[in-house]
Amino acid sequence: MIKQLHIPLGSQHAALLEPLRLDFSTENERIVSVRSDMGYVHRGVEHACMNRFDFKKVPFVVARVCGLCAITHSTAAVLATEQIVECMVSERAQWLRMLALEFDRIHSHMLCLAHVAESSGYEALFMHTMMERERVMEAQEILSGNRVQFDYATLGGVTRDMDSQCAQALLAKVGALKSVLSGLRDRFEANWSTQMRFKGVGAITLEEAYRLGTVGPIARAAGVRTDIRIESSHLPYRALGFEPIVALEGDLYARNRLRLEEIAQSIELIERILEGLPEGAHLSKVRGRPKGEAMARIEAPRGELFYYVRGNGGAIFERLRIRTPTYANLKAFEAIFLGQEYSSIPAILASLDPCMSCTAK
Amino acid sequence: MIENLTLFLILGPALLALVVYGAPRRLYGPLVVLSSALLFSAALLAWLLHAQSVAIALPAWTHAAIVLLDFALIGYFLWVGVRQNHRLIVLLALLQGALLGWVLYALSAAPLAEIVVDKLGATLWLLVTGVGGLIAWYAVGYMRHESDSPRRQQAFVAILIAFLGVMNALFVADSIELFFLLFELTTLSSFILIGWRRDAASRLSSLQALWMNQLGGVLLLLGMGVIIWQGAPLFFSALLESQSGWALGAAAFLIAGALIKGAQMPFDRWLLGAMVAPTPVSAILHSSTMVKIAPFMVLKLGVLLHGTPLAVAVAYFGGFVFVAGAFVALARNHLKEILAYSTISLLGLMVMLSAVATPLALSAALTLILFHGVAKAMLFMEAGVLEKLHHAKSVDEMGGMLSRAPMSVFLVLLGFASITLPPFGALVGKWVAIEASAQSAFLFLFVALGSVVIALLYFKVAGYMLGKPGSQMGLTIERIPRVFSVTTLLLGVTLALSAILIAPTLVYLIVPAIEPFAPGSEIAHKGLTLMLPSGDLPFWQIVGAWLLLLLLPLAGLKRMRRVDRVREYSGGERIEMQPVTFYFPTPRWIVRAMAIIGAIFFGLIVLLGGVLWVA
Amino acid sequence: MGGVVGWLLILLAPLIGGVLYGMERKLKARMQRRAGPPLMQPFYDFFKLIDKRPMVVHSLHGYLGILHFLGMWLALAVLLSGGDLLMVIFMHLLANSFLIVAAFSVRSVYSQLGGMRQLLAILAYEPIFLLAGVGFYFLSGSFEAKAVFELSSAPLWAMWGIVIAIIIVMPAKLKKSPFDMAEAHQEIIGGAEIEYSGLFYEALYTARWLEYLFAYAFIVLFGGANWLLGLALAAVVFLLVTLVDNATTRLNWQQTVAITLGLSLPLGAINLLLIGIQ
Amino acid sequence: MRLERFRKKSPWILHYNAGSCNGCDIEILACLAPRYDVERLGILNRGNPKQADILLVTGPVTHRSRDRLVELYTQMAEPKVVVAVGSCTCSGGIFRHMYHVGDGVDQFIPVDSYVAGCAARPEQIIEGVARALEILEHKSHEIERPFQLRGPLYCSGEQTIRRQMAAKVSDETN
Repeated sequence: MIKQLHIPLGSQHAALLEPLRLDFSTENERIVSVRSDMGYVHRGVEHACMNRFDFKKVPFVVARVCGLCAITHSTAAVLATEQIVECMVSERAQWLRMLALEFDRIHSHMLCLAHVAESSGYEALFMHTMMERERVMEAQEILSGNRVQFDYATLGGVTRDMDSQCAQALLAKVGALKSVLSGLRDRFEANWSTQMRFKGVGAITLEEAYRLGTVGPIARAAGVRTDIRIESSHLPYRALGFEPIVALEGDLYARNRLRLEEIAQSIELIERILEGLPEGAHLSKVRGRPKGEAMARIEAPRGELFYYVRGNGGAIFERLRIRTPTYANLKAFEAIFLGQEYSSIPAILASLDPCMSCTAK
Repeated sequence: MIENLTLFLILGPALLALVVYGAPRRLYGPLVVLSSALLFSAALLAWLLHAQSVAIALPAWTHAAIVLLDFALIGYFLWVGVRQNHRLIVLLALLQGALLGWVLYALSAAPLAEIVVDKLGATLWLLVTGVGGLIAWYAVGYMRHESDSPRRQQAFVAILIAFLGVMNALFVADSIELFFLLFELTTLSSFILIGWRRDAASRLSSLQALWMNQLGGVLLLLGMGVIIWQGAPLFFSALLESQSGWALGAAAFLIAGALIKGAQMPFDRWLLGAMVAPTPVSAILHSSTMVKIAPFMVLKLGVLLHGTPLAVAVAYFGGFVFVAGAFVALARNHLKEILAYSTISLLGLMVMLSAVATPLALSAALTLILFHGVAKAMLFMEAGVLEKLHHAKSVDEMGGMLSRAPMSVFLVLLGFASITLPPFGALVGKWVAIEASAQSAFLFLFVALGSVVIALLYFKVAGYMLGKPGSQMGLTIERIPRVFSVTTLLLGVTLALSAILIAPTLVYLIVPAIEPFAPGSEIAHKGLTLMLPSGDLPFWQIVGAWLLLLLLPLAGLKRMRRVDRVREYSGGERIEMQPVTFYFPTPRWIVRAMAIIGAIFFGLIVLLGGVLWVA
Repeated sequence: MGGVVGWLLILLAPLIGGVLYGMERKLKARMQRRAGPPLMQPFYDFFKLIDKRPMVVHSLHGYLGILHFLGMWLALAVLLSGGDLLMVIFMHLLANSFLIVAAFSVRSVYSQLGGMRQLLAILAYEPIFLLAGVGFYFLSGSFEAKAVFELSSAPLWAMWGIVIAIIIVMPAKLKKSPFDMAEAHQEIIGGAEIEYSGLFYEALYTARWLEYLFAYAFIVLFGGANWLLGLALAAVVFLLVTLVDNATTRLNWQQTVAITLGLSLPLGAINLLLIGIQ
Repeated sequence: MRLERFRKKSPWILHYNAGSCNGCDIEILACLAPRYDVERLGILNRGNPKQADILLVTGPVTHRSRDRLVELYTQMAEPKVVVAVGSCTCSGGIFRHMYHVGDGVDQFIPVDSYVAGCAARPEQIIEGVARALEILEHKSHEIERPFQLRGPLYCSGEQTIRRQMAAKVSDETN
């Protein structure tokens, strides 16, 4: 007789960085259904941005929606707001914003990979990845002055300029990271146990990926060629010239490989940015108050981040709407979980890289 | 003295059964207790007094009675087959009749004794009357919860008691002719008792049990035919003395017949079907006594087999059943089914050890026969208690039984522990088994694998009973009718006491019984220390493990006064949790493959019998 | 072993086991390019755990933890006193059974899953250890550990297959990657030990040390009379297990049982067949 | 032997995210990594309140997570300390007075050590933990109770039943 077990995961759990609750019904350990509850971290940031904070402060407030991808939130908010206020952003500022975004992507992807390793019980790889990740954290500190919440993007440009000495230091950091990347890739891909554990696990098909509206690495790992960096023109990515990376398998293994390749790609982009950085002022003055509505799309580490702002000429936004990548991916989670072993769930969950504080805001 | 006791032990139960059946309602309970006590004291006395084998010749008229009864039984089976429109039963009954007729036709008068009371028989009497008597007593209480009329309840208990006589006779019968009759009588009683509840399921199961056991009877008759063909007397003792090939052939048929009675694969179905019957039936027929005919037969003929390909085939067959039975049991859900399959599995182990037939292996086999009998009877009785008082049959329904029925669960756990953990008898039997089977190639691999799977099985079931659903409640000591608690507790105490006294028990109970078959058993004891040729079990290990296992319930009853109580961790949430354990579905093809492998082994044994006979 | 040395070892077992565990943690950290905790860290943990306010889910659960520790010590004592190897393994099962029963007796999914997985881990390693016991019997003619220590030629050479088989299942026994599903910190947060705290967790913690000592003492047996060789082998296995722990992910229970039984059981059986032929 | 000495040497951590932006959480993770390697101080991340001595809380305590926080806190055995990591955890920070936020951990449970910063740096976190350890060494075994969302604490004789110490995680708060 088949009997279902109920295995709860969360809200506090060793495999979770953020509170979130999943209720699995399993047969033995195979998942047959899942219920999820994601709202534990709701703080009401959108509401606060529409009631309490001046529009100039909003980029700093929305950065606190999520610490992992803080810079993407503030950049997206800034890009949207700049369309409805009087402001001239220099080319250099745009390039610096891209630089910060790419650093953010690397550190986020590496954290995700480390978390996947930890969640699948591969502690040494977690340690290794976290150790290499420190280089990126240092690079971010050199660039902006802080490791995590660095409030770099602001209305009219970026908060700090960069001199050549700083550029050299950054180049050295990414160069060092580049040299260790192949070793990391070996440990993720050439190990018999990771192959057993990751291949064919947590897979999603191309058709499902389309139908469920996935974005970011999850979609790309399943073969969907989507990358907001070349789809939108808010930031001059096209000048850098690159192609989105796509994998076909859609499983955990493919997602890991995709992230590793994107890290390599981001390193390359950083090098190109640092080489071709245009001259100019890093910050320009913002005049007037937001009037009208605008939106911005940006490729956050987890996929498409969408901002919508509407101002009525007052100092406070009339409406601010954030649509985060994890929110778009949530629908696919269930499809991915079903039929998996419970023992794979922490690793799968980590590889989906959910950002609950983004989603719940 | 022994002769009188033997007569009492064989015929007494039938008389006592009549008394019990005819007794007024008020008196029948005490009468059952009294008869059980009488029978057990007789068996104990016989065991104590027994010094050497005693042969008892039966008067000539008994031959006629045996023949008459034989044909009456076969006639009854034929009638059942015709009435139930079951062609197989009709066919087998006709076959049995023809074979029996032929055997009787060719039979020359036999000058030998018909009953030989040896130490093995006397030891098995202890098991039959001790455990069987308790089960009969237990059945008095159990049947009160059935919907039967009082008369029918008394009939049920009376049949159980009468059956003890059949078993007693079976273990000392030297005449194979008599043995066949008794074998057929056990077939009859399992047919009647399995069909006791008279519903559709019972009918089907009882018919299945009937035809399979009839097949066993046919094989017995074939074995007898082989002996007659050679013109040899129809006696076990004569068979054991002849060293020629045909004797092996006959032994192969006899063993094959007994293996069916022991529900070895692929004939495991009938024992499983027996779970539709009232629980005492499972306890007495299908765990502690009747199925033991299989290892008993192999044990008895083991010396004859020793060193032949037949012994190898039987041993590997037993080993296979040990693992396969345990594996199949993993997927089962009804407690009684699980117990039944683990019985089949352990019977396989006993058959295997009996076939190995070294003194050590035979000692291990007998140890297992005895202690498994006690433990399994207790487990089945507890399954009955859980079924009747707590309305839980399947393991799923037993979730968190601990908080409702701590006493029953404790005894079930004790039963499980006694089969899987040191220092209990059955485990020591298994230990001796490995030490014994290590000498003969790879048999111990079966023992190793099988015992681990059995441990997995039992702890899985234990897990269900322990896991508490719902809110955290204290234990409520349940009220159990005294019949249930006394009978099961007696068995539990037996298990616990024999565990600490395992060394003397083995030396004084098992070794003398085995000695006549395989002299030179090297089991010895010094105080509580058990000494085997290949390794000792010092007293401190026995006492240590015993204390640990018994310290646990005692300490568990005492509440820790100065320690805080806290809620279980559940990620900060508060959830109502249902106990969980895995289930291990056995794919259909594996079950089929196991049946086929069993059938091949079985066919091989019969074939070897044929070949050896011809050669 | 046996004799005074054996009993001394038995008495000091938790001490030695603690140091062994400390060494393992240190070594693991060094392999991950970390400084790692001090060698005596397990003992610091030990004293801290004594000091915690005692807390149980229900008293039986607490007792079972202590019984697990005592049982483990008993199993170790049987081994170190030169007792019967099969009984050693059964005693070890006895010790583990307390933990499994405890795991099932609380209202926590993780604990019960842990108990179930612990059972499966036993299914994975126990037959191999029994196999080893029989292998020793083939060589020494006795099941006693004492007799193994009198073998002049190290059993290691004859029992190569069984040694490899034991090394394969060693992670399952010590709850190390890739076969540490029974503990699985990221899934079931320690499994059977999840509900223990303070003094009672300490019983499990020290039982873990004894388990280490138990496993490696079993390995020392393969050196026979040449106990230096045995110790060297144990050291190699120690390194190897730690290395593998640091280089693999955790596999799920189906994979664990399939690999351990599918790989090591035939290997050990073939080895035994060869010994039997000789 | 003074057992209190050893509290400092083997602090085990439970980390709970009570609505943080993840910034501090990833820095706590970074503490475990080889660069900062807190295990050399005996610190282990247990992920289990029953075996933890230090509760590292991040986040301003959202309404959904507050009773979970209290529940976890009450499941920790005394002596225990709480470290509030990050500005918003100390006081609500930028989230202060937002409608779904509880303005800091010390509104709910006693906090022993505050680590400011948005996000708090690994060095700061380690320092905060070290400060908390000084306090831990001098704590008694008395039961510490949450300020809010407090359930009853039953005592029968010498035995304390702390099952209801935290108020129920109820459907209304969901």
